[in-house]
Amino acid sequence: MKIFQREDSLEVRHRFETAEMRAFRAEVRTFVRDHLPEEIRRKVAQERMDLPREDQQRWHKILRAKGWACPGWPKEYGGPGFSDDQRYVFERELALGDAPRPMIYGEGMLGPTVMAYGTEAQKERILPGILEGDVFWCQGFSEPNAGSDLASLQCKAERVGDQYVLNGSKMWTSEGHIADWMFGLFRTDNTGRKQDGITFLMLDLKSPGITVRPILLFEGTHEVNQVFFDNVRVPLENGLGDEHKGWAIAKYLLSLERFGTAEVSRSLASLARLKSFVRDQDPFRHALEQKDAIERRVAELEMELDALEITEVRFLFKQDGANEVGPEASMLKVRGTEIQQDIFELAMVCAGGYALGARRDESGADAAATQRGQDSAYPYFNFRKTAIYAGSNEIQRNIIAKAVLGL
Amino acid sequence: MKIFQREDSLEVRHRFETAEMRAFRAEVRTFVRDHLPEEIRRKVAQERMDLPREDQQRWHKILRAKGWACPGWPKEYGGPGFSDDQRYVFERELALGDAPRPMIYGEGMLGPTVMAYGTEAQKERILPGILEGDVFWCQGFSEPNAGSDLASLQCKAERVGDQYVLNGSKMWTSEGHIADWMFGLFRTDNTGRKQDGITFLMLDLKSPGITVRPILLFEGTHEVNQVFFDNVRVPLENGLGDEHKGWAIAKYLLSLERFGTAEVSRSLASLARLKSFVRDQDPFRHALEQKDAIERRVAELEMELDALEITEVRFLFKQDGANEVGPEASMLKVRGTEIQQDIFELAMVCAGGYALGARRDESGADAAATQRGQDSAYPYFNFRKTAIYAGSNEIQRNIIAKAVLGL
Amino acid sequence: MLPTFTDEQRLLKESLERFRQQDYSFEKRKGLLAKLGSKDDPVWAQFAELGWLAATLPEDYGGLGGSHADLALLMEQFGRGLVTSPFVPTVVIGATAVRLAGSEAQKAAILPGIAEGRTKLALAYLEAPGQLDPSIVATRVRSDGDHFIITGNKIAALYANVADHLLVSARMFGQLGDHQGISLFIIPANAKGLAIGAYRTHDDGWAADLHFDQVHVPAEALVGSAGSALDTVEASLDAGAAAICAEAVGAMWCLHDMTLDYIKVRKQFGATIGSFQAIQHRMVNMYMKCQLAQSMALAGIAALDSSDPVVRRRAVSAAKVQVGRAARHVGEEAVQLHGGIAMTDEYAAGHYFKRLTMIRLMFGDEEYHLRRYCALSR
Amino acid sequence: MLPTFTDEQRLLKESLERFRQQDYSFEKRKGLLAKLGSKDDPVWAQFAELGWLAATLPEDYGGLGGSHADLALLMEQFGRGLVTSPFVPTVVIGATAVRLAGSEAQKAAILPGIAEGRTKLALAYLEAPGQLDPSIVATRVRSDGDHFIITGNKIAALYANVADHLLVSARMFGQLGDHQGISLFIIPANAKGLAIGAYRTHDDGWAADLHFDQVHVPAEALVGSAGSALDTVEASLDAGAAAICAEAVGAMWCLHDMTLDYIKVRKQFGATIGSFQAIQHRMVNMYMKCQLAQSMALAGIAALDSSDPVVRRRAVSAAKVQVGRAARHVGEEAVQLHGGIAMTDEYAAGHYFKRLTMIRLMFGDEEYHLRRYCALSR
Repeated sequence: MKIFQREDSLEVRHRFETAEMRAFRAEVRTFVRDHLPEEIRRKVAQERMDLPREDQQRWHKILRAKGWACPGWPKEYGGPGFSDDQRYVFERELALGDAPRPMIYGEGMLGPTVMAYGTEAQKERILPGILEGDVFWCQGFSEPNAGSDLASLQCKAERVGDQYVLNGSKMWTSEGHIADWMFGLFRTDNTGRKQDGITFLMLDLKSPGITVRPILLFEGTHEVNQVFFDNVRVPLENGLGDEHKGWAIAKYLLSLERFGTAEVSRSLASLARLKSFVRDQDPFRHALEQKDAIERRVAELEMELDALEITEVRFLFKQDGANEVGPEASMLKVRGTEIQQDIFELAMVCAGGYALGARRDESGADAAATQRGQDSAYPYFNFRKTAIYAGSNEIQRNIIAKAVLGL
Repeated sequence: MKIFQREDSLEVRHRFETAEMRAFRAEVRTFVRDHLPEEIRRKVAQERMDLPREDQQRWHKILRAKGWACPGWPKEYGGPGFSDDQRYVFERELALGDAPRPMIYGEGMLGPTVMAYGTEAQKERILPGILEGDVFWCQGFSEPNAGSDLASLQCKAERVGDQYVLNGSKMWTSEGHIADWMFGLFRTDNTGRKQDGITFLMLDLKSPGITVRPILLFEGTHEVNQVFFDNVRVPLENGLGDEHKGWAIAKYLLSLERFGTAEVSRSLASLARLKSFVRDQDPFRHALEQKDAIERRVAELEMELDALEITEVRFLFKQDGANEVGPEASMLKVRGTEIQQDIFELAMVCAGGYALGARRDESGADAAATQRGQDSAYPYFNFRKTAIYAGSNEIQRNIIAKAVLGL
Repeated sequence: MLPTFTDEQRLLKESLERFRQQDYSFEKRKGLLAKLGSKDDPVWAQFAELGWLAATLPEDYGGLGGSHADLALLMEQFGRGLVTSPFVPTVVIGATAVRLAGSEAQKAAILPGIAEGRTKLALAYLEAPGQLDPSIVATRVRSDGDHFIITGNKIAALYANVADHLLVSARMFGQLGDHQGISLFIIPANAKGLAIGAYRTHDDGWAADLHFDQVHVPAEALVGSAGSALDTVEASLDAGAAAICAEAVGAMWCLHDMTLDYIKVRKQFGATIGSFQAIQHRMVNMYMKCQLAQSMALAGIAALDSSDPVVRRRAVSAAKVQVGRAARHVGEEAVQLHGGIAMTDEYAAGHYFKRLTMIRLMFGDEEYHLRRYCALSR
Repeated sequence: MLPTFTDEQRLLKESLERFRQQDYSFEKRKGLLAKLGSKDDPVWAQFAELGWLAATLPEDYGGLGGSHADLALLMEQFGRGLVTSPFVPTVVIGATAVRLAGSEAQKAAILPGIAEGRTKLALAYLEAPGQLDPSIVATRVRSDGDHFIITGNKIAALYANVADHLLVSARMFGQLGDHQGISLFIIPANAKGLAIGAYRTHDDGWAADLHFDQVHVPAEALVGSAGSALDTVEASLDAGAAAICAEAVGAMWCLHDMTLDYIKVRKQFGATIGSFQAIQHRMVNMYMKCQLAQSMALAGIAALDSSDPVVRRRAVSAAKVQVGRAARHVGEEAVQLHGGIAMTDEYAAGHYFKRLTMIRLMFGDEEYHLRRYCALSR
């Protein structure tokens, strides 16, 4: 009786270790190293998410020239048509090489949603601008009184003739100050269930009646805005899908983010930076005990990240070939943000006295170390947002409780 | 202008450092050292809470002979009439000397409740037996379906003539197997609010119709029982306070435990044992790194305990002389049990290979160390109960949320 | 737990599930524990009959040539069923040591017996309770003509009292803690001069402290080359550690499921406690710990195939740390969310918690493996 | 926060509460920060006028002879009000060093000026970012006739750019890390050869990196005896650490209260978020952290009175560890429970969180103080 024969690999990451995938990885890595402008790389390595429009556009166009822009898009719409495995490796290499994040609102969210719900005319009008990096989008979902409870949004779109007339405001609009267009959810009916009566609209931010108010974060960056609508007119054809049926489209759009919510690649890069900082910044080679303690915490974070990565791959690439991720993916976002925040906390603590200082220009011998140290508190502060936005970690736990555990 | 003059001590523990208190502390310490039987001391040092009746009684009578039995009782009823400060120091010294806990049900709970609610006849009948250590009591509150939600209890006491007739069962009855009498809550009316219609009764466990079923804990100790009542007859005069009004008495009784819920003294003793075990059990003086890690965890626990102790003193001895502890005392129970559990976990881990073994008799050179190692897992397992009983830590958090924070 | 299943693995999984549900229910287990490890242990006989003892052994020695995926599968199901046996000391640790370092004659003498259920092994390596490093060997061995003579003490040798043969590490030269100088011997359990003090462990298994008083063993008892057995011992312990990590994952999922079921029906204050958000979020945290521990256990077992011992050690240590921490969290929370019922002997949860706790302590606790991982990362 | 209050302390507390509510509201604070530390800083002038700068200084030198209880009271209220000033470097650390080790002439020259608001001090002791031990001094000093000459670098000297005099530790002999050989000097901020690179800190305060290029200082600048200043530096830093622990407690209670108020009114899914049990239990955990941190901060400040430096160091380290951990927990949870609003610059919570974070990093972080506590426990 020989029942046990096949040598299966238990190591789920082995799928990225074929000769083909190795070659692809090497190609991406080399390309990033050779083509990513240094001034952009440096900002990303500072963990900045408030990259100026020019930087994002410049890098997007470099990728576009290579055929790699919009890595999640099929060839049909000008994307590279990557397999899921390729896309996973591609985004890993970009993160490890300190390249900017792919532009989430246009290419990550709206593009695929238009592919799924848009008319042919909408596809032709919208997708090329995103693909070429010429049109920047932002998302108008949250409102001052509709955060985690998104469906309670109240920003109104009244139908008047062949137009919607918008009144109200949208809150926490990331990149609202550098975007050309906004897609968003607007209330077109108030009579039924709050999830009904929501319409998905796209609008030109240059339309009369729009005011964008910057909202500074407490560490000083400008990433988000409040966008006010005062009788803003939007043509009917800028609606996506059916009137009043925007909620389903929004749910589809929000489900697209299965790649990258765990932020494993970026956390690996952050952890590597932390390790090299600790190694480099100690001119006196003293306080070994303290180094031991840091070493332990680094090791713990490495292990946590390892567990998260394997879990992500297990979830993303299921054995039966079904690459649909269910609600269990919420845990990737929860753990991903928790680990990322812990990395930044440790990086700040390791920077010691340097971490006290706010950003400043300086030259001189140890300017680099000073700079890295002074950069260290910013991401600790700034990344608190990640456990709040895109469905707070409390909401994610509610989702798992309900949809996975049946509570 | 001289507005700042008085040198106030910020150190809240200073109140126990007067000459008088020091002398008292020394007296108690010496007495415990000289009079606590070694075989009892050893069991307590094993963190056992399942002391046999004989051991408890023996120690109680030793204290009684000294006039120190029932330390919380006023002189009027034969207690030592300690001030709160004295009582605090007294119980601290007993714990540090590995003496058994004061007997909670009779002397800690029922005695003071009878003093407050009992008739003169009841006081005369009940208190001397407790004071002399001759009558052991247990508590009949919880039921299989009334744990944290105590008021939903269903065990029935039907009034028939000049008796109550009891049917149903009580659950988690600690010391039910060594007690002579039980006090408990029984449902005498089912028509109103669930808190109403509960009567506080006292009953002789030798009454016909009572069955005590032992419930073993998963680590093997016998501490709790289920007590069944099959038409058990209890005379009306064994009711405490008014019929149907037992809930208020129970609340009073449960509020009595302000001394000691934080278990600071016992945790200090446990931590001291842990430290001496680590110091003694390492014949090879190797693995210094590991000792560092243990040292750090011990230090952390010491600090946590320190914070808890100061907080306890702040709560117990308020500046305005009002020694009533409010609902904020719930946090003493929460943190006290959490820290205690962490100490036992660390003690187990420090015992390494020895911690695997269940209790056994052994002689030989390293029998003592082996024994201590093998004892180490029991309290880790056994003390999980402390976060569950006497109002689970979840209930305590609910109490703080509602009564302290107004949520 | 496995990312892929072959048809054979599906069959194996079914037989394991059938066994733990039909033959090894929590009620039946109590009776079976009385015979644990004895000559007529019916559980061990059933293991042999079902091919589980042979599953992962090489085909040349009566085994079925299974992979580490099969080991993961077996261990996870053992964990789910709270299956208590000398499987790990015998089939995982013992057989690994013999496979890695044994002579042809030793392999032929031992491995088929394991596969058939005739032979049990135990490894005696631990000497001081808090010294978890297998290089801490004070037990001495010296040559005496064509014999070796072993003198010293070992503690907490799992199932040493029920084993037919013991694998024993002893120092031939060098100081305590030296990596060189340690030899490994395989000796019969009834060797003269060997005293075995057996005791039950908290998880209802067995362990023993051993006293070697001038125990004479023949030259053929040496496993591998003299003085350089530490790598073999470490590799065998890593296999054992990875195996019990997979077992722990099974036990954790079982506790997870029990707790989830319980909070869905247990009522307090007129509602199921699973409807309270604080309980829900803690249940979610348990769920996440189980998932993450599963990932690490997979990686740990997978690394047993690595040809690079550093890769293997790092992965096993990472698994042991993470699984150990998760085991503590899940075990403690399972008891707490159940409340009193889980404190009782008659309810299974406490027994799973005890097993998880013993797994944490076995073959290096979290602190030991975190240190080892750090040292390997330098 | 205090266990007892004298009438005088009640008055002091009232004046502090009035100040932070009327003169230093979050809205007014923004404008006041622009003048922070400057010669015409209105906040500092008000401090002087209200007697706060003199409060804890000795009566012989223009002070009011207050106790450490008064210091605790001041600091807690500063924490509640997010009051940002050079109070700690000047009145706590600087004045402590001068009181402990200064000559009569130095005390007479410096302390009355502090009490009257004319003089600000700063201590420059830190040299490498991750080396928090004040014995790590590479800055050298050598005698040159009746002068000393100082050469080296200091970093992150709080408010050094607004100080009138700097206290500087420099090594006269011995190796990096030696406890002996460190001297302390008090030098004017405009000394020749001293370059001050100032920058804002994350909590809207100031710090500076200092470069000493052959700075000549007279013999009278030496504070205490040559080569043995480490105890003075440690005692001064302990005073500073204990003070900011009390400040942190005030800031934590303020965040606690803000968060509690917010969750009572903020609605999601048709209910206040404070009605969700998971949020309630987390709020309770914040409350407990605040209470426990308060206890430790009290003990830390109380220990400044101890004549035994080991008692003082242990208590201050224990306070810094516990308060630091609580500060992280409370700060992070306050932001999280608020959600987006707390991420904004216009809402106060983020600024309290930043201040708490800076306090964690100042005068030794939790890791440094845990190690120091362990070393003192051996």
